[in-house]
This record gives sequence, C-alpha cells and structure tokens, in this order.
Amino acid sequence: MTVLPSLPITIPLAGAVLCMLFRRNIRVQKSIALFTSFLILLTALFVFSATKDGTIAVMNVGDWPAPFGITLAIDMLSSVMLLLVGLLAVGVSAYACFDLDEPRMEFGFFPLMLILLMGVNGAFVTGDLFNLYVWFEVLLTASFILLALGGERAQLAGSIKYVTLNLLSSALFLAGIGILYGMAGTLNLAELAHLVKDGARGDLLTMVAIMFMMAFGIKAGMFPLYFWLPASYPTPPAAVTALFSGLLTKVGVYSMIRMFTLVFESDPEFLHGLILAGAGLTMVSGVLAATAQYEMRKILAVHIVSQIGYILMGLGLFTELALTGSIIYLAHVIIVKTNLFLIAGAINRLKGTYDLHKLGGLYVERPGLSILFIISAMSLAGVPPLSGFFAKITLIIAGLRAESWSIVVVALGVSLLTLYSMTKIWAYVFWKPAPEPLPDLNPMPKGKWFVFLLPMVGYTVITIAMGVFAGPVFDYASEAAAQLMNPQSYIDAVLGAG
Amino acid sequence: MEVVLAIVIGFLYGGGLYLMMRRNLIQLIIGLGLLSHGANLLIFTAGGLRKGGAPILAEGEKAFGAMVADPLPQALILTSIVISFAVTAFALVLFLRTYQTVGTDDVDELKETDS
Amino acid sequence: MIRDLLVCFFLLSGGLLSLAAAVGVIRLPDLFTRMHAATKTGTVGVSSVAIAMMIHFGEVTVTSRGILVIAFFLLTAPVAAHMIGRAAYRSGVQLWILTRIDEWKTHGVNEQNDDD
Amino acid sequence: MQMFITNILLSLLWALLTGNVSEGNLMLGFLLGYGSLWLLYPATGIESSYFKKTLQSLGFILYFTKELIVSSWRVATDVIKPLPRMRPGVVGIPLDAETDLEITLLANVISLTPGTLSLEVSKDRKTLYIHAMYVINPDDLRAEIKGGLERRLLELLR
Amino acid sequence: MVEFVCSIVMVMLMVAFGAAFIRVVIGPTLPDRVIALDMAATIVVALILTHCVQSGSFYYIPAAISIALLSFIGTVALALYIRRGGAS
Amino acid sequence: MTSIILRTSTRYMFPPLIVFSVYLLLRGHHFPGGGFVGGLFAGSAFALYALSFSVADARRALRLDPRDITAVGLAIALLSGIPPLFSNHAFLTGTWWEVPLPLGGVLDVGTPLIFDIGVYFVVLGVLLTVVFALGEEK
Amino acid sequence: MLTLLSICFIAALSAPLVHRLCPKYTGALLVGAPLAMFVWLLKRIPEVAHGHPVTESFQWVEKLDLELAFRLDGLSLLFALLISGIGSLIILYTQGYFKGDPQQGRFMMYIIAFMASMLGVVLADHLLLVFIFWELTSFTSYLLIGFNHENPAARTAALQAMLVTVLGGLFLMAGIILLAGAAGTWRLSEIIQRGDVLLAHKNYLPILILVCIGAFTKSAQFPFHFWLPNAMQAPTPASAYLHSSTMVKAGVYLLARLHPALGNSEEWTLILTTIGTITFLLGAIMALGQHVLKRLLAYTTVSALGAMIMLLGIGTAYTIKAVATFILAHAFYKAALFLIAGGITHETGGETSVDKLGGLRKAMPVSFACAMLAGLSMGGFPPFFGFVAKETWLQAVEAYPLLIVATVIGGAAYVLVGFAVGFKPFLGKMPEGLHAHEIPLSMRFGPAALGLGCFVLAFFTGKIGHDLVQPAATAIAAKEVEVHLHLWAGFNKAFVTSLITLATGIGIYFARSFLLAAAARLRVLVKFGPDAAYQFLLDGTLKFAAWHTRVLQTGILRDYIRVTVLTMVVLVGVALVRAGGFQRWENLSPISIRIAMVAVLMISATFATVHSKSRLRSILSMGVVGFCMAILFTFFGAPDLAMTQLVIETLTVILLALAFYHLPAFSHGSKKRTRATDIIIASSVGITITLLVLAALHVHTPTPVSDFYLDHSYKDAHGRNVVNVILVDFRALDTLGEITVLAIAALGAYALMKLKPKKGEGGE
Ligand code: NA
Ligand code: NA
Repeated sequence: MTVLPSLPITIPLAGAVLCMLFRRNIRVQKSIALFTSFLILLTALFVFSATKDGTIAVMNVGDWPAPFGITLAIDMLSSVMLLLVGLLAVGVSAYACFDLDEPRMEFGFFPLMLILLMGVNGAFVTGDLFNLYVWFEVLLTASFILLALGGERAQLAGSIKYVTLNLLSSALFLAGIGILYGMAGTLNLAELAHLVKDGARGDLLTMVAIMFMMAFGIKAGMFPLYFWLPASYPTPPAAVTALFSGLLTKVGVYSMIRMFTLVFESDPEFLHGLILAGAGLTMVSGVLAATAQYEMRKILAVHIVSQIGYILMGLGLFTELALTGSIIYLAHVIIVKTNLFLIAGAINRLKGTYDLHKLGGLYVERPGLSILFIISAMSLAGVPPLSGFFAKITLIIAGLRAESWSIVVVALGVSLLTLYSMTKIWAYVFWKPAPEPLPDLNPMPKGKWFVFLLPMVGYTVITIAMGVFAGPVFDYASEAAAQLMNPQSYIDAVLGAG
Repeated sequence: MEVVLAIVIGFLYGGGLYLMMRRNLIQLIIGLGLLSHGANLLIFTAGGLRKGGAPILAEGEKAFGAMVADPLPQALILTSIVISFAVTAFALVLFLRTYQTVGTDDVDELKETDS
Repeated sequence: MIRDLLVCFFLLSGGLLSLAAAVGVIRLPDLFTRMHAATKTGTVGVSSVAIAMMIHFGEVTVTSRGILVIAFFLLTAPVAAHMIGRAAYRSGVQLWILTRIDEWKTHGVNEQNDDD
Repeated sequence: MQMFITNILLSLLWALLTGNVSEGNLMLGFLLGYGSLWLLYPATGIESSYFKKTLQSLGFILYFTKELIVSSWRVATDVIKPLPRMRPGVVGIPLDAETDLEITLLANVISLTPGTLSLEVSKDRKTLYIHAMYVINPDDLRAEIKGGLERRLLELLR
Repeated sequence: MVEFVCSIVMVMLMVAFGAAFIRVVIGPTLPDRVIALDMAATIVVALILTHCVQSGSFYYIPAAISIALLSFIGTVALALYIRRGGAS
Repeated sequence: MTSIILRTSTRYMFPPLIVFSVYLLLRGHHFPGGGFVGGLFAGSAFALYALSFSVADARRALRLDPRDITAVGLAIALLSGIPPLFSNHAFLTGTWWEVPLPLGGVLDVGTPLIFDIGVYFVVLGVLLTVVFALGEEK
Repeated sequence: MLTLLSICFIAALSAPLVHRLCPKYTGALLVGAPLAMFVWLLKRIPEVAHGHPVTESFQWVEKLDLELAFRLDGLSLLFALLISGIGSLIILYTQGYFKGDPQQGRFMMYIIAFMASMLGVVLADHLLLVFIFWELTSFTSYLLIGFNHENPAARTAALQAMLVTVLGGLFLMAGIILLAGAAGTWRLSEIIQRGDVLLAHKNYLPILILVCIGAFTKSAQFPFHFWLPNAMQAPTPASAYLHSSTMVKAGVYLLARLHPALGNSEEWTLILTTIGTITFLLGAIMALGQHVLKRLLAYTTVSALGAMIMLLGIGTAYTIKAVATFILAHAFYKAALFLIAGGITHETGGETSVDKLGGLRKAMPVSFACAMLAGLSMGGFPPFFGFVAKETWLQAVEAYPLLIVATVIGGAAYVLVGFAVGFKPFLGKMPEGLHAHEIPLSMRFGPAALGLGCFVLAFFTGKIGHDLVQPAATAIAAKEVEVHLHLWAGFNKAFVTSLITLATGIGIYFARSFLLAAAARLRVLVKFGPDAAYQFLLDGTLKFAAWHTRVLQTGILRDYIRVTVLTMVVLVGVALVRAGGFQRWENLSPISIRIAMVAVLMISATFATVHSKSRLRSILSMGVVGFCMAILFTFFGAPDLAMTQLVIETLTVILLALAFYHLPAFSHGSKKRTRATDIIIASSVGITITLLVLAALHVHTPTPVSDFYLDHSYKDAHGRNVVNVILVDFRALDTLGEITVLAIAALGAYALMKLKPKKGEGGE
C-alpha cells in the first residue's frame, strides 16, 4: 500500500510532463496520452480490486503519520470514482485523437487533459481538506484552459463566467478551510470528523458547513449556483465538453458527499434538509433550462444540472439506500452523459452543427449512431433495464421510504421532462428529415469511422451492462453507501494507519 | 486584534465582490485579487495569531524555545498565494484575449452564450 | 549603551527622513520635485534604518545583508527615478509653473523620437 | 579585475580550508587574501592599480556619503519651508564620460544626490539632462557637478 | 529603549506610508502614483528592518532585499508603460 | 531603444539577481526563501532583461524555451518523490544523503531540496512564459 | 419462461440482421420465437386450468429484492396466449405489409421487442419487473408510433403517446413502490393475498389513485384517452397489435391483477366504474363521428377498454367473468378489423376514409370474408363470439339499470363501426379512380385466422370457458369462479337487450350521414377536450421553461454573483440565528496601535481600489493592500509570507502593466441604482465573512498539528525553516499540485496568446 494510492495522481502527471517535453511532436503526444489513459484505467482497476471488500486503502504521503502529513485514503466511493475517471480517460483521449484539430493538440490539449485527470483523481483520493482545495485548483485551472483553448469567440465569452464564478467558489472554499482549521486545528478529514464528533459548538460548525456547501455547490452546479454551466459548457470542442460533463461537476458532488457524510454531522436535519431542498430545485431548474433549448449540446449541458439534483437528492435523504442511489446515479450519469456528448460531437463532425432545427435525417443515414444515441438517451431518461433506471428507482424508493413526498414528486416530474428533452433531440436530429440537405463533412473512411465510434460503443455497452448486471453494481454501491453512513471505519483506517 | 482583522477581511471580501459586479474585465480581475487577499488574511487570522517569532529554528539550536507563529497556516497561504497568482495571470491573459476577440471589455455584453 | 544610542539615532533619523519624504510627496508642487523627496529621501531613510539594524545585531551575517540592502537600494533607486522621470517628461507631464529653465526643451527638442 | 578574481578565489580557498562556508568566514578570507596580495604585488608587479583604486573608492564613497547626507538634509528641511523658495529647472550637463558604465554611474550618482535627478542622455551621448530643485544659475550647477562628482568618478574609473 | 524607539519609528513610517498611499490615490498623473508606490515599497522595507530590530530576528531581511529589487523592476515596467502612452 | 542608463544597469544587476535567486533557493530550507521565491527572482531578472532590451534578446539570453524549463522543473519535482520508493517508503518521503566534501565537512543533500529545485525551475519557466508571451503581443 | 422471453428479445435484436441476410423470409424466420412461446403456453393450459400456476424465479438485484420472477396463472395465460398468438400473426402480416421496404428489419425489431415486453408485463410476478416491462412497452410503442418518422404527425403522436403513458408510468412507479412497502413484498402473488392489510394501510388511497392513474393512462381511460386515436399514425400492423390485444390492455391487466389486493373497497368501485363508464360511452359516441377507418376502430377500442374497467370496477364474479370473456372476444375482432383496414389502405394506394371506399368485394374477396366475420362479431351478432361476450356482459350488469342503458348505447355504436369497417368498403359501388388488389398471401394469415376465430370460438364456448376464461376469472377474483359460457343461453333479459342493441345499431348505421354532420358541428368541443389540455400543458411547460431560463440565465455576470452570494448570506445568517449568535468572547488579543493603523490603511486602500475611475489607480491601490498584507505577515512572524507577498504583488503589477498596453481604459459605468444594490450586497457578504471569522475564533482550539511540525522539522526533516519544510516535505503533495497549477496556467496563457482562430472562425 505504499505506492498504489498515489498512482492515480502521479501517473497522469508523469504523462503530462512527457507530453510537455514532447510538445513539438503531436503523434508522440497522442501515444503518450493514450498509453497514460490506459495506465490510469489499469491503476483504477487495481485500486478497485484492492478496496472492493471494504478495505480502505490508506497511504501517508512522505511517510508522515496522519494527521500531520497528507493522507490519501481510498474507500469504495473513491475507488469507483477512480474507475470512472479511468474509463472516461481512455474513451475521451481516444476520441480526441481523432476529433481534435491540430492547433489545439499543438498548444497543449493532451497535457491539460492529463492534468485535469490528475486533479480529479487527486480530489477523489485525498483525505486532507487543503489538499482537496489544491486538487480543485488543479482541475479548475486545467478546465479554464481547456475551455478557452482555441480562443473562439463563444469559448472566450463563456469562459469569463466560468472562471469568475469558480474562482468565487474557490475563495469561499478557502474561507471555509481557514475557519474550519481555526476551529479544529487540523486539516485531516478523518481527524476533523473525529474532533467534530467530540467537539462543542456544533451549531457554529453549521455556518462553516454552509460555506462548504456553497463552494461545492457552485462547482457541482447546484441551484441557484449553476449559472456558469450553461454559459460555458457548450462552447469548447466535444471532447472537452465530454470530459467536463463527466468529471467536473461530479467532483463537486463527490466532495459534498464526502464532507457531509464524514465531517458535518452536527446538524443533519438542517443541513441535509437544505441539501434536499437544493436538490429538488436543482432538478427542476436544470430540466426547465434544458427544455427551453434547441441546441443539442446545450440541452445536454444544461441537463447536467438536473442530474446533479438527483445525486444530491440521495445525499439529502441521507439513508443508506438513498446514498446507494446517489452512487449508482453518479456512475450512470458520468458514463451516459459523456457518451451523449461524444455522440453529439460525432454528429457535429458529420454535419457541422449542433442546431436541432438544421439537423435531421440521421436515423436513415447513420443507423449505428442512432442506436448509440437512443440507448444512451433512454438510459438518461431512466428507461429500464438500462443503468439510469436503477439509479432513478433506487432514489425514488429511498425517497418514498423516507416519506419525503415532495422530492419524489419532483424527481418523477423531472424525469418526464428529461425524457421529453431526449425525445426532442431524437425527433429533431434523427427522425425529422433535414430541412436542407447538409453535406457530409466526414472525411473518414469506413474503417476509421468505426474505430472513431469505438469509445461510444464501449460506453453504450457499459450503460447496458450496468442495467443487466444491476445486481453486482447495486451490491457494490450499497456497500460503498454503508461505508459512508458509518464513517468510523474511514476514521479508524486513516488515523490508525500511522 | 482579531476583531480588527476580521473587519478588514470583511472589507476585502466585500470590496472584491463589489468590483466583480462591475462591468469592466479589469475590475473583475482586481476584484478577484482582493478576494484572494481576503481569503489569505482569513486563513492567517482564523488560524490563530500568535505574536511570536518566525517559525525558523536558529542556527545551532535543536528545538524551539519561545513561542513561535503557527507555521501551517503560513504554508497554506503560501500555496494559496501562488495558486492565486497563477490563476490571476491566466485570467488576465484570458480577459485580454476576450477583449481582442469579442471586441468589448464590457462584461454585461458578454451574454450570447447563456440562453 | 552607546550602541543602543547609535541604534536609536539611526532609527529615528530614518523615521524622520521618511516623514520628510512623506511631507514632500504630499506637499511639493509637481511630479519632478516630488520625486526628489520620494525616491532619495526615502532611500537615505531606509539606509539609515539598515545601519541601525546592523549596529543593533553586530553580527557579520546581518551586517553583510544590511550592506546588501543598502547596496541594492543605491543601485536601483536612481535608475527607477530616472526611468520614471524620463517617461513622465516625454509623455508630457507638466512641470511646475515656477520651473525656470528647461534646457532639454530648448536644445533637445529634435532628438526625442528614439523610444521603443 | 584579474586581481579581484584572484582575491575572491583566495577567499574561497580559505573557506574550504577551514571547512566553513559562512559569510563571515568568506569575508575574513577575502581580507586575508587582500593582505597577502598586497604583500606579494611588488614581486609580481601585475595590476598595481588594484590597491590604488581601493583607496580611491573609499575616498569616493566618503565624498558621496557626505553629499548624500548634506543634500538629504537640505531637501528634508526645504519640504517644510514655504514653496516659492524652490527654483526647479531642467539643465543639460555636457559629458566627459564616454563608456556606458561611466555615463550610467554618473547619471545614477547624480540621481542619488538629493536635489538633482537624471532625466535623459542625449542621443549623441554628449549631454545629460537633469532636473534640479535649486537652479539659481545653470552654469554654476554644471560646474559643480563636473568639478565634483564627474571628476572624482572618472578618476576612479579610468 | 530601542524597543520603544522602534515603536515610535514604526508609527512614523506608517504615517509616511499613509502619505505615499494618499499620493497613489490623488495622483494626479500616473508617474505620480508610480513614484508614490515605489516610495511605499521603500517604507515597507524600512518597516521590515525596524521590525527586525524590535523582534531581534533577522529572518525578515531577505524580504527587504526582495522588495528593494522587485519594486525596481515593477517601476521600470510601469515607466515603460507610461512611455508607450499608457493612460493615467 | 530604451534608456542607456537602464540597459547598462540591467547588465550589471543581472548576475547579482541570479545569484540572489540561487541563494534563496539553496538556503530556503533553513532560512526564508525557497524554490518559489528563488524562481520568481530568476524570472524577474530575465523579465528585467526583456524590459530593458527586448523579449527576443531575453529569449536569446535564456537559450531554452521557458516552456521546456517548466516541464523539466515539473519532471524534477515529480522524480524527487521516486527514490524513497526503492527503500519501501511512501511517495515523496524525504530521503537524505550526506555528501562528504573534500577537505572535511559534509553537505546535507536530500530529495526535498531536489523537489525545491524543481519548484524553482517551474516558477522560472512559468513567469517567463507569461511575461514573454505578453511582451511579444503586438 | 425467462428462456422463451429472452428468445423473443434476442429475435427482436437480431431482426435487422436477419432482414439483411434474407429479406424475403424475415417474418417466417422470426415468427418462430413468438410461436414457440404460444405453443409452450398452449401446453400449459391444462395444469393452469387445474389451478397450478407455473412459476420461475432468478435472482437479479439482490439488495433491491429484485428477482426475475415469473408466474403463469389463468389471467397471465389468457393474456400471454393472445399476445403471442396474435403477435405471431402480426409478424407474418408485417412481412407482406413491408415487402421490399428496407425498414422492415427495424420494424420487426420494434414490434417483436414490444411483444416480448408485453409478455413480460403479464408474466412477471414481481412488481418492479412488471414496471420494467411496462416502461419497455411505452418505449417500444414510441418507436412504433413514430415509425413513419418523416411525417411530423407521426412524431407528434409518438411523443404524445410516450409522454402520457410515461407520465402514468411514473405515477405507477410511485404507486407500486408504496404498494410494495405497504404489503412488505414485491411479489404479486404474495401481495394479492394481503388485501386486508393493504385496505387498512394508511397509504391505501394514495396507492389506489397512483396505480389507477398509471393504468388509466396506459389503457386510454378518460381523460387520458386522447393519445390513442392519435397513435393511429403507427403502421397498421403496429396499431392492430397495440390496440387489439396488447399495450392498451396492460392497464386493464394490471387492475385485474391487483383486484384482489386493492379491489375490495368502495373507492375502487367508485373510481373504476365512473371512469370506465365515461370512457366507454365517450369512446363509443366519438366513434360515431369518425370516417377514417383506423380512427373508427381506435375510438371503439377506447370504449371497449372503458367497458373492461367499468366491469372490473363492479368487481362481482359475474362482471369478472364478463371482463375475461370480453378481452378474448375484443382481441380477435379488433385485431382482424385493424389488419383488414390496413390491408385496404395498403392495396388501394393509401385510402383511409370509409366514405371514399366501396365495392371492394370483387377485388378483395378474402378480405371481405374476414371483415364480415369480424364485423359481425364486433356488432355482437349471433353466432359469433362477440355475441357470447356481449351476453355475459349484459348478464353481469343486469342489476344496474344505468349500465344497461349505457351498454345499449355503446353496443349500438359497436354495431355501427362493425358495419362501417366490415361491410361498407366492400359493398356498393366502387368509387371512380379507386384501384385495389387482394392482399398478398402472407398478409392473409392474420385476418383469416382471427376472423375465423371470431366465428369458430363461439362453438367451443364450453371448452374456452373452462380452460381459459374460468382460470382467468379465478385469478382476478382470487377465488374460485365457475364459468359456463353458452352460445345460446336462452331467451332471457340479456338476449332481449342484445336484440335491442343490434336494432339500434343498425338504425344508426343508416343515419350515419346525419351523425357525421352532427359530429362535424361538435368538433368545436375538441378545443376544450383533453387533447387541447395536453397541448396547453405542454406549451405552457415550454413557455414556463423559456421564461424561467430568461429570468435566471440573464447572461449578466453581476446577476449570477448576486444570486450566489445572497444565497450564502441568507443561509449563513439562518445558521447563525439557529446557533443563537455568540455568547462568549474569548481568545481575543488586545488591539495594538500598529495593527490598527495597518488595518485603517488596508481598509482605505481597499476603498481606493474599489472606488476608482482609473484602472492604474485601482491596481496601484491594490498594491498598497498587498504591502499592508506583507506588513501584517511581518508583524505576526511570517517572513516567507511577507517576502512572497511582496514579490507576487509586484509581479502582478508588472503583468497588469504589460497587459494594459492592449486593454482600454475604464469606460462602462453602471447605473446608480445598480451600484447601490451592489454595495448593499457586497457589504452583507463582508459582514457575513467577518462574523464567520469571529465564529472561528470563538471555537478556536490549540493546534496540535502545528506543534508536530515545530518539533520534527529539524530533527526528522533536516530543515530549520518550518514553513519551507512543510512546503517541500510535510505537505509536499500540496506543492506538487501547486506547481502543476502554475505550469498549466503558463501553458494556457501561452496558448491563448499564440493560438488565435483564423479570421471568420471567430463566430459560432
Ligand atoms: Na486563492
Ligand atoms: Na526603489
């Protein structure tokens, strides 16, 4: 256990550094990026198998005992997140190798992508509050650049809001860290949990908890803090948006889950009630915003918000089953959403537009792509037996068992509108004949096109598999949720490992 | 003393936010700068002000005798300063390019991508 | 004791010089006159404080660094002042109304086109 | 210059010999090296000006320090007095200094002396325009600078 | 005694710093502000050195050297900015 | 052309700035300083050079592309975490070697110091990348 | 059962492939799957009829108690036979209908998947599993209804059907989860034994309402009936299938299935009979005004479903028996008529209106024969099975005079529609310009088998009653129901009523032109119907969504910041109030003049930074703030910080100056009111942060972590400068992240400066 937990951080960094050193040679960079992505996935698989029995993999960086050094701690939630990052890394880097324009590659797309992955992985494995902040900054900075890379008008205009609001969030996060450190005198999450449990003045702690809720809420895209998302996500190339949608907001949600299951337990009724209310509003607001759109990428982007609402719903309900639902939903939505963005990108590659009004006729023209799309779209809408169904129904069951009627009503209503949005894309892009025949911009020969589609096929298979093999998925998620509900094991693993 | 600094922190946060709500890209940058000052001072203050020496062990000594300042918040702030600097530098270039490409430095006019 | 007195002397003169610079920078009528006060009186003030410090510690390590501080100030301050003064003059900052002579303007008007 | 480098090498040797690379020890080594070089130079005969320059430098530093303190005091007192006493002006000083280093050092020294401030070197490098706070008669000022600062400085450098 | 003088000098320096700040604010030209900021930096160095004397700790000297050097570079940059026609 | 006074001063101030930056870097473990401030100083020295002469001149003086310096620095910092792995310690564990100096005395060299050197180069590269790019903007 | 179901699904998925490999025999090959199911089901009849249901169960999601549990009892058997049997015929029919069409493979895929899903619904013994298949039917029917996707009407109808049924599905989902919770099990076979528990449960009424809404939307009950006639956009084989036997009956099936669990209450009766009766009459009456073949049939389907619900609602042994019989009869004649209607349209080049058809008997004799049989059965003429069903039905409602009247009215409408579809197109004179051929062989199996079935079944009433209807009725009632069906039950009240119905029906058939005219005039009412309500709701939602987005996504950063920070202020404020404010002031050190002076300077510098019309003044003032920070750091023992702060501050100024060459001066002021509001908001944030800091000091604890650093820095980490040791050793990972940020920030800045889109690519 001396190396493994640090690999999710060091491997992408090493890849990024190599890419930087080979900055003149795009082909070498491509190979490095692909190879590194595979390594990330491989590491994630190792970590996954090491922790799937409930073991918490702990490593003290620099051999300084917790809580003095920085501790990396991987529980089941972390390891499933790592696995998702690995899956995403492989697919998106392969996709980018095909889809991205040369100048972007030349000016550092691959190192930036790898460093984004490093930041995300770091956030998932760290057991230290300030270190979490650092990883947030790493991934945010990488995302700022990826967002603006290329310097197109819309990209730049959109990134202003993205950058500003995320920096605001960082300032609030930092304030929260400072205050919490002042109160507890430590930054180690396990130690914090420990102290908070014994500590006095939990009521004042609630104020700090709200600072964290704000900071993570902005990053997660929670209502009413998500405005940066619709403005910015639909502007960069598809590979970037796919990466963002899969990872960025999810890191916010992950952190919220981590902090509000481990550290902030002082006033669960108020805090989790707040999260639940936020979750409901997030769902509704996000789905309404998506409903109003007629640009494929934008619909997908804005929908991220409503899906965040679902994940938060599990946290808000704060039962084991509900958290199980959240975890399944997280996994599901990361895979499916990424896939949808890649498919949208493929469509844009073919037709040169994301506009629903201009597109059409792909159902006949590209049956393969249609199948990939409809499966993912329906999975997103929660059609059984795809992954989305199990995610949704688990949350609904949890909500009904907790007798939180209103959130259930909201969740159900939102899922209907989600379906509406997905069928809207389907009807406009695939079913409807193209209003004006669009030229086929795709210069790829058939074999290459098939390779290009491979990541999408892979993700589609995963979403189906997550439904068909829902048993093991559910077992794992509920184990992970049980770990979250009983933070003592985490605390013991971290503080006892010194 | 802490009360005084707490008020200063409040001013920094408030001032930073006010500037971020203006219409110029430059004011936005400056606002972010103030915000970052506020955050750093906040860590410093909330981490506990000890009016002691620097946490540096004098040549020839093996352990700290007198009370010294808490080194951890200092290290955190150092990291935070650096990160802010990096982000500010990037944001500056970003805003510059935005101005050159979009043709305006009026934040209120940058709304085409929102709805 | 004498050492302490010396320290106090240099400290106080540094403080007073700084105060004088402060008064000058507020009170003097145009940029150029203010620069005389701000850059040089300030430099001498700082040097004075540095000397106080060197005397106070009386250690080689501190003295060498104190000298370094003074040296760097003496090295940089005039160049900085020169750069600002030159730039200000060339960008058309007005001289005080009572400035009597401007030989640069009368003799050097033809040659100020060589920047950048 | 060669002597100076030799001197520094000697001080380093001293530091290594004593196994202590602290500043104090280096300085001690430098002084010892200086002394040994001074003792040796009649035998070798190279760069005898090294020791003369040392004295000249010390003289210049003393002169300059005096100037600095005196004029600082003058500026410091004058900022408190009524303003119209000032007679500021921009004056051109013809230069005897030729090399970059000479011009620069002269300009800097002039700037450092309170009451005068180098603004610009003319393009033909023949004139230095300065701003001075008390220009009763420009020619007096020119003479004062050329005879004082510039002369001493050039003596030292040449 | 040194301690007390240090306190007094600090107040003096602080006043000087305030004066420099006022000049930064009132300008009126950009060179005025730049020169005032340069002076403020100088005073900060004096403050730091005074603090060294007062606290008996010389660890702050590198900070003083740093600002001596860097404020110079900053001033040069601003001067060049002024020369290129930067608005005040 | 900028002022002759500035150019000459820069030429003479450049070496002390670099020396000072290395001093800050190497003494950082025991005194205020460290790779970060050291790197900033080195970068500032080149920035000053670029301001006094031109960005092209500064690039020539630097010889390497600042982006490469950044990458190398990052690589050094990352690699400094590797040696402890061979002695079954965690990543980034400080490992120290006592290097005997000729004529007695020892030099304490450790991976944290190497790490700091990496920081130094990253900061130097970063600062110059940005400054040069901004300076070249027309 | 799982195996057979899987085979069906696999057949569906392989359909496009099969079609590509041998397009001519796609149907023949694929029909094997449903046929296998059908045969298997037929073989199970004896044991099921003897009360031995076939069960099967596999674990799926253990933690969710989700099992692949199937159970074949009388009710399931009846439905499954219809689904697989008619399904087989439809597949054959499709082969002819889509002859030469490249889309055939896809259609086969959808329809077989649909069939398999429907089989799943009726076979599943686990509520969640039922729901899963239920949703699948909604989804596959979406694909089927929108199959002619180039036609906007088809897309609209598909969406409508999907939205309505999925909406119902969501209600159903909530309902079944509550139901399972109340019953303590997901197993249907167990739930239906816990009727008492459920009836007494506090959630009984919600469960009932939720389940009913789910069932009603699926089974097109008033007021959700409107989607069904619109769904006629589907290709004929699909509509025949959807309407006759399957999808729409899923609701009926579910209510029948849950009858033992939920049925023994007044609420049940009230809801079901009311809605059922309204739907029954509404569908029948609406049918009168139609002239499009498929629409005529569709409205009677709505009506028939209403009748089933109505009968279920009454819930006596008689009515249950009637429901089971009617389901069977309806499936046969409706499917046959749909197929023939499709055949007519197919072979006449797309004619859909009854009134423009006539005289096809010569051109399409086989079709005519089948149509006649089915039409008569629909009308309830003896000796057809429809008559048998009608008799049972009338006997069941004998005790309810109002329902008798309703039945007569509805029955008469069925007669009319039976004639209009079964006879009208074939008799009389062929209109000019109409050309027709007989349907091809593969398309004849279906109509023929079903049409004949309508007739033949009537003569095996005893066997059918005993083997199919009785087990089904028993399952619905959850108690033994004796069923004896007779073609001729004697000259009783029901027979008389039946005759009256027939006479009325024939009468109105001849008054059809008058009815059509009346209907045309009544069409205005549609504006206020549920169809319009659906449209209104959908449009309203879209408009609301657009409005919501306009209001929230203003595009103005200021608004976003305002909302964000106000949220924080309010929430922190609430938390503070909840905490009861601060009670003690400890841990605070006295104020020194120096610090106060720095504070004053800092506040003024902040103010100068904020309130400045010149950007340089603003930035230089911020520089003063930075200097003040450095001074504070110096005072509180942080030399490294002071140094870094000073250096960074200066460098920031340099960078800004470099960038300012290319940026314009401040020019855009905001309105006075905006500024005032912003000041208030910013101040509130400042106050909040101040309070938070005070809160932190309030609970300040000594810092054990830091003492470790002080103790171990030199001893174990070889460094005297503890801050630096933390940075490069204790917390080196932070620094590694930090320099990574630096590195990529530079990378990004460089890329932004150097990588510029070519002219013309700047826009979207
Ligand atoms: Na920051
Ligand atoms: Na200076």
